[in-house]
Amino acid sequence: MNFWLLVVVKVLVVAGAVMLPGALLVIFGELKISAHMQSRIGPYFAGGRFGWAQPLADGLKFMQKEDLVPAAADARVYRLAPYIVLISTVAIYVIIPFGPDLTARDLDLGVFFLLAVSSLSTLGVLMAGWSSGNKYSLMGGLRAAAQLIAYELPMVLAVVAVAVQAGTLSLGGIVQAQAHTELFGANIHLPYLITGQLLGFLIFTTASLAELARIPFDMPIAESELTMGYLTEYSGLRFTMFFLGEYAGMVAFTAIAATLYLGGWWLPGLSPEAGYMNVVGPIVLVTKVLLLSFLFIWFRWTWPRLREDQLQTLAWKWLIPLSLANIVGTALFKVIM
Amino acid sequence: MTDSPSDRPEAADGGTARETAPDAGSANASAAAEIAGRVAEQVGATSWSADYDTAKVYVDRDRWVEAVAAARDGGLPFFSWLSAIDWSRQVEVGESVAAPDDLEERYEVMCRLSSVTDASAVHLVTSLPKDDPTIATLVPTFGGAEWHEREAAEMFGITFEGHPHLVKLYLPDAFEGNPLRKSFALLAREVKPWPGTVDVEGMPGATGPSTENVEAAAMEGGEE
Amino acid sequence: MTTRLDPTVAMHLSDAAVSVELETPEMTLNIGPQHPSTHGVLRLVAKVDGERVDSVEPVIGYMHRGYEKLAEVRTYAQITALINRIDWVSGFCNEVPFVIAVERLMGIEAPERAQYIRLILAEMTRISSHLLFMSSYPLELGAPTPLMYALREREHVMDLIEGVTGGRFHPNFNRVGGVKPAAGGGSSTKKVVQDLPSGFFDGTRRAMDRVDLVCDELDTLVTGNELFRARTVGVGIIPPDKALAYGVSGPNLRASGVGFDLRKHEHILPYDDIEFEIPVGRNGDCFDRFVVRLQEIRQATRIVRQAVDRIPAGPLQAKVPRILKVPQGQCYVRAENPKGEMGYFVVSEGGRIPYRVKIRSASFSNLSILPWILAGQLIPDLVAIMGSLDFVLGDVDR
Amino acid sequence: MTDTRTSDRPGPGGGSIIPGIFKGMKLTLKALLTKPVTVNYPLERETPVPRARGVIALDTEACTVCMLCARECPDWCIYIEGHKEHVPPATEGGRVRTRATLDRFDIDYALCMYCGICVEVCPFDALFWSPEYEYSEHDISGMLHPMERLTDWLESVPDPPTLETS
Repeated sequence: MNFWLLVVVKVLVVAGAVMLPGALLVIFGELKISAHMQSRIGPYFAGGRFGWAQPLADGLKFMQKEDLVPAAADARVYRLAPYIVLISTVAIYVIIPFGPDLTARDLDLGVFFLLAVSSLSTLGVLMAGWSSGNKYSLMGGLRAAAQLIAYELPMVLAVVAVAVQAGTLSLGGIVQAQAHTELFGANIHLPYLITGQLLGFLIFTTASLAELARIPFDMPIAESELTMGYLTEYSGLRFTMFFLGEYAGMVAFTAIAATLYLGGWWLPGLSPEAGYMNVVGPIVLVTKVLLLSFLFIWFRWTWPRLREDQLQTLAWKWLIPLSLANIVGTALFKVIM
Repeated sequence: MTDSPSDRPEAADGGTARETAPDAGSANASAAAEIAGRVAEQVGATSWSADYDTAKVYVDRDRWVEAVAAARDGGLPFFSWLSAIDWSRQVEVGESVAAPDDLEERYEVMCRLSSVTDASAVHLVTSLPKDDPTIATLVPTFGGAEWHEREAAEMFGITFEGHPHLVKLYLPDAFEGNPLRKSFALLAREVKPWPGTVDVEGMPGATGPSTENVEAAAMEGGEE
Repeated sequence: MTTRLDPTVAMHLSDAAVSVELETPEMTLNIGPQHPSTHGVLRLVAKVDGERVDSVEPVIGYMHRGYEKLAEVRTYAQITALINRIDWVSGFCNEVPFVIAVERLMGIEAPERAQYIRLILAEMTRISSHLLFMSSYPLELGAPTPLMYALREREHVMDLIEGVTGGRFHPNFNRVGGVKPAAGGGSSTKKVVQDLPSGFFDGTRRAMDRVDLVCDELDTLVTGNELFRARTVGVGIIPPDKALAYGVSGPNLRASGVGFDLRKHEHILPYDDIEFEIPVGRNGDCFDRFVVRLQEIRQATRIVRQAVDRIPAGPLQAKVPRILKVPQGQCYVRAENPKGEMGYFVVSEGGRIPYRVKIRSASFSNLSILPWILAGQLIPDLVAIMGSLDFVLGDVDR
Repeated sequence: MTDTRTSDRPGPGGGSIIPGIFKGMKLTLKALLTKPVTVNYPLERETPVPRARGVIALDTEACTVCMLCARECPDWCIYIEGHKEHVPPATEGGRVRTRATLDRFDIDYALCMYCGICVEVCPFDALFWSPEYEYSEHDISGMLHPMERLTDWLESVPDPPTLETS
């Protein structure tokens, strides 16, 4: 098959069959879980039972709305920004392994690709904030940029430790490595969360909360301060793209966290080589993704947000030293065991 | 001594309290009189009163700022509010004064200070003539006076000399007039007639269906 | 070829490069009149340098309805209906000082049962107002869930207020000489007495238990949360002397360590018969302002429970002439509104309508400290401080 | 007066090793597992309390067109017109009595502020509060309820609540 055709098909499959349903599911989960956490019912009518079609209905509604471009906006940049954010998120999906053979593209430098691509969204956010021609948007964009840069570092450092322990940069390889963990000569086939990377996991989750701009790190959009920050001026389909990108990003980051620390598509007790893992694997991974997403939703609806300077303090004074220590610890651990 | 308007008790020597509210809280009333007397002495007031549990101390316009500062330092540190009353013979809407002929037209500016350890509180009152409604600002004495003075300025047209930012507070910049002056008519009451003036009984000789009906009914009644 | 520099010179040069002031022009940021954290239509013209606020000029008046002028063309009964809209989240508390001022001018005292009903409903209003603050303040800091918990229990309190007065926000239940004695009945087509409806006492006790429970929940969810503390402790400190000079009153003043509560000093309602404490803060920061209000809710439930136990039987209304004419006189009565000192200076010239009514509303003075306190703060703190002052725009603009 | 200094209070997390942020999470999890309290409005309805001030009902039979309500209304939102009718004497040779009859009794709910003064001042018990609340309109002119509509509300006026005995 033609190479480019294959690329297009793969992207469409990843975006249509994985990302979109995943994002919609998490959006629905957020609506429903937040409601019940607040003693409310939440969506009720759309789709008949439980309001299951609410995210779809919302999406359809947004598509019908006028696509406004403010007069003061830099129209070209303003129009482009949502695509950048969405594309950078879709690109992450390409390397997520759903089973031993279920990866759109198992890159040897998967982790490197992931970190490179995920920071692309920063660019989109900054473009959106700057081009809107709105002071709130500008401040939101700047906050987002400062925040994403600050948290890129601990995230990279946390992932480095995993790469050190696994001895590979390929995500599929990392899953395999977890399935074959050996500690002190004994076969302890457990995910890295238990075998040495607990601290790394905490750092990675914190950093991904910040990357996703979710509470307690949602200052870039902080509704009560910046009235949704860089999203202020967006409407219609372009807003939907940001919205979808946010939740698709959440699915992507939880999937990466699950792959790096929780064994990805593999569960202790299952054979990582068996053919049935191509069926069971996706289910296992999706379950882990949903559990982590639930955790993120749970945080969001319980905690208030931090302040911009407190966030920077947390990143530079705590997370980065800790993640450096984590690398050293992992390296020593690797040598000893 | 300032002018002594009709509703104010004349102070012979230092001040006397007029008879207070008939029965409600007469214990409080005497407490109010005590505070008023004490503050009047502190600030060197011309007279004071304590009607209806409301201690009022009257000071000269020239001594306004130093009187307020003296009262503050004398144990009333809490700045409650500052406002004014327009005493006017001519009232455009609403209630007129009871005895317009005895009334001396003036603006009364008052400022309420209170203690934060007990119930004592006092209104410091001064009078401004209608043709020269200016008074020194209290902003250096109490930071909180800034907004209250801006409000009084736009509502009554009083000028607070030395105020750092005497612009309109509530009203739009282009608004003309001083709404709380008695000469300011209330538009809402001008455009719509009061329903109470309409009476059921038709005026004799007036045309209209209701009158005819009444007459027709009267005719029928007479025949039977 | 590179030129070698003397190491000390190189160091000085690099220092100089770093310490060049980054020139950032000041930006004017209009916060409001339509902004989620301004609680209505308040506008702040802020001069900001990045995230730092250099100066703030509040612009108010978007909600100005001119109550003082309106009161000059209305009868006393009509004014009572109007003034519970000043601070619309604590409507009942707005009515009390006004009717008491008129009662004093007329030399009437309300019967004891009416006074107790006033006290119970005023404290319930305080609970509902504070619960609204408990809900909106964490929301401003980004936590949306306490809102629902607080409103969930507030609903029970509102139901009780509505059961007695017929209105949830605007009770219009106080009358000169007592409380609303009778109104149009049902199919009986007779005026019926508006005494407490049956089940009120039990319902009140149950609601107070629920309010206490939600206070514990809020304690866990909000005050016990390290993130909340990080946002509020030491932020927006109002020293006591500034608070007094700006006329800041109520919980905001008490959070600054001044234990002044008009319920203890002004004997307009029978608070003397009831045991309660006045929560006082120490630092005057946002956290203290929050906790003082939380503790005040607990004290208010305590007051309501006691008042319900000892409410006497008797008439609801003192003898009052049918056409209300108030003798000539001037009277100021203040009361502890949930937001602070609420007072009415009623000037009567002897007719059916007052000559002048000066309304002293708490939020107006509480908000007037904004330019002083916001200068030099960060934008997120601006939101935190503004929210912690707990103002209602209707109470600011009147 | 007791001085309960607030800042010295240890937070709920102060005494224990579990940070307060996780205690809050326990609370939200508990709420997630308990039944919501929402009343699903168009499907479920709360019954308003009998005293609820929903809409004003008019009993035209009792009204004597005395205009008291219109005069006392703070918003001047009641419009009344009427005329006097002479009622024939009940017995032969009796006096001719006059009776006031309503021609118009409109309440403009766009202006009304639901204070209830009119109901209270009515000396002939012609006005009642009904707790009915579903009468919103697409057009503001629809908020002016004419006499017929006000009379229709009469059916929904509930019995007054029984009183607390104390």
